[in-house]
Amino acid sequence: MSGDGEAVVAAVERVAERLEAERDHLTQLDSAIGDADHGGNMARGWAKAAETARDLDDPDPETVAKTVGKTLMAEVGGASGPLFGGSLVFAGAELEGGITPETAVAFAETYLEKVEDRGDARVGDHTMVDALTPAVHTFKKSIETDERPPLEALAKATDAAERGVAFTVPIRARKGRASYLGWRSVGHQDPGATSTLFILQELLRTVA
Amino acid sequence: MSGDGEAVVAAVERVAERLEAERDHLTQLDSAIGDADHGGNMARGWAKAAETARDLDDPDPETVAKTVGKTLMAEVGGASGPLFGGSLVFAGAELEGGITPETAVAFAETYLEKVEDRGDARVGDHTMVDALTPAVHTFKKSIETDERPPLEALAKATDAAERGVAFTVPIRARKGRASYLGWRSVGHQDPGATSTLFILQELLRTVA
Amino acid sequence: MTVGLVVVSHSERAAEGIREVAAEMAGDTRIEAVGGDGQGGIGTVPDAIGDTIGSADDGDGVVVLVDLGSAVMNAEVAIEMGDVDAVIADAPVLEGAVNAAVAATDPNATIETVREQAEAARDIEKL
Amino acid sequence: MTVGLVVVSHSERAAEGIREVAAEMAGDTRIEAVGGDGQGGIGTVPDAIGDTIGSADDGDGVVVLVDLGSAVMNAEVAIEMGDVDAVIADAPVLEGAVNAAVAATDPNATIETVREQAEAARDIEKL
Ligand SMILES: Nc1ncnc2c1ncn2[C@@H]1O[C@H](COP(=O)(O)OP(=O)(O)O)[C@@H](O)[C@H]1O
Ligand SMILES: Nc1ncnc2c1ncn2[C@@H]1O[C@H](COP(=O)(O)OP(=O)(O)O)[C@@H](O)[C@H]1O
Ligand SMILES: [Mg+2]
Ligand SMILES: [Mg+2]
Ligand SMILES: [Mg+2]
Ligand SMILES: [Mg+2]
Repeated sequence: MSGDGEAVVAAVERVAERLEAERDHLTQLDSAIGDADHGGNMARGWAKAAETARDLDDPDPETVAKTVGKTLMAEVGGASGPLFGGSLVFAGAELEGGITPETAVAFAETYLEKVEDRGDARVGDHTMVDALTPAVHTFKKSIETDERPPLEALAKATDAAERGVAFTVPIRARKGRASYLGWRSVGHQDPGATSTLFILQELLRTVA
Repeated sequence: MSGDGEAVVAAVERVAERLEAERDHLTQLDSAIGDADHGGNMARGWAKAAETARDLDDPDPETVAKTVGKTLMAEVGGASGPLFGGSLVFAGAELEGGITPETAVAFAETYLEKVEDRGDARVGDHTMVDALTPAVHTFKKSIETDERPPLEALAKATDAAERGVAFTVPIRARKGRASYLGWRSVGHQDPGATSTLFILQELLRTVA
Repeated sequence: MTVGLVVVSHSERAAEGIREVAAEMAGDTRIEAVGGDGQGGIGTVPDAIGDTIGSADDGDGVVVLVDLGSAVMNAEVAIEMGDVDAVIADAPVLEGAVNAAVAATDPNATIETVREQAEAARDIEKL
Repeated sequence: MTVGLVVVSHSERAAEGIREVAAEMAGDTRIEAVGGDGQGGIGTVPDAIGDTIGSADDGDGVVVLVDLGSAVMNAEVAIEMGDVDAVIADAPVLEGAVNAAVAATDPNATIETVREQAEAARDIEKL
């Protein structure tokens, strides 16, 4: 269990590094249809989250998730703060008994629900929900119906998120700043969906 | 204008040929999450539609669209009959003044709306709406905002539909027969989204 | 004058059987059945549904009971294309047809009261 | 092994038609239909229901869908008298049969999961 907690801290560190590396890329995406701060928001927030997580003494996964979530809420700003951070705090409670295939599914579902509720967004609105929905559906199905091992389920979920990111390009935004652009949002990849994919890719690399 | 009508008839013939060629493929997709008749439904319906359209005397685009739609309603059966056929009859009225970039956009938007209304489906429900939405959004944006020529707009719309088809794979079905499968629908490509893509590809080939 | 009923199913046999069951409770109410793809197979066809709605109508309108997804859509198309005052009940097809048959025997029945009773069939507890 | 299904209706035609509709979604699932009073009329007979439950059973039990009141009671009698592990779903008969047919194709299906899915058919919104 404390091993699990350390693995989660390691994952957070990888995510922080990746988002730092993608800072310009994400900002560029956000500059096309938003306010050009998504790269900075995410890189800064996750750097701080990694720092805070590293300082935890013998942490369990729930504590790490909640700590990271709270830090993101405090540091990220913008829409991503409450969406990534608040949902993580909330879903973190599902990891109370450690990380098992069952708690991982519960965590994923709760996280998605919270993002949907908080942002009042649904799949097809050109937001991070478009990456999350296929990822969470595929993860849940792979574990519960197909009884695949968690690593394989996470790999499939990550592939699924990629299709979701691609799907944001040709559709019109109905939530978030991009929705102000109306039809001009069509043809642009959503920054938050993209950073969601990067996070999943790093989680996958940590456990693989 | 009567030239346009003939071009539409030619497009319908191409679509019919393509759907005949894809009969087994579509049926295979429908057998995984439905009742294994989508290939037959579409091939039969469009063959009959092509026949009826060929028999029209000096037709205009509106007449061709409505005739094809009515034939599909009568011949296709299943959910696709009212969805493809009924929407075509309804949207066909937008072509009253012939085919121009403006009427084509109106046609596309009306068609999508009608499919959504009739099936009570929205993007992300794992239906043909997932292919149509990105195609229609992209077409409209390319014409109206980017002022691209219709051919280029249609090519982009077709690419967009392809992403929509891919997006159906990792998500759970909420409408149509596939929705009865619940989580087991995850991991399967939607037949109606796929046939929608084939139709767009043939429209594109006809005008290209 | 009475409200008419139409039972639409993907299976012609199911539609006719359901009509039989409902007819037991129907007094003089006109109940018509329609179903199948017109070629002996499973499906529904808007034209056939439209014709059947026409024969069930007696001037007071028609309540339509349907089984699955595409029957709903084809019934909608039929109603839009026709000129009968008809509504679809959001109800289980057999249980709704039985309830509707009973409701239609009320001399004050309207398509709204009949539809309402059909929809109440949702809540029937069988056990 | 799979869970079997039995459709019981007062009308033999309805039972068979409902089986046709459900069979479209049923893969290899065994679905049997039984109905009527045994003399071409409307009704249900416990013995016939019992025999049909017997033929639908494959060792994993049977879920029974029923239409109206007396079909329920006759199915209960048939189950009590037989030795098949069978349960009645408290569900609309056609919609429940379709849901159950799909549920039974799940390799992990049990009579409980199939019954549950059948009963969820109550909440299907058609419009
Ligand atoms: N209402 C919402 N629901 C879900 N996601 C949203 C919503 N609003 C914005 N987002 C996501 O947040 C991303 C933008 O994040 P960011 O740039 O950090 O915040 P802001 O838009 O406030 O500057 C979008 O790309 C989108 O994925
Ligand atoms: N309610 C709906 N809204 C939109 N599309 C739907 C709906 N129901 C079904 N479809 C589409 O129809 C396709 C199935 O068509 P088809 O197999 O011909 O009809 P059926 O499902 O009646 O056998 C699905 O793959 C899906 O794309
Ligand atoms: Mg921003
Ligand atoms: Mg901002
Ligand atoms: Mg089908
Ligand atoms: Mg069908």
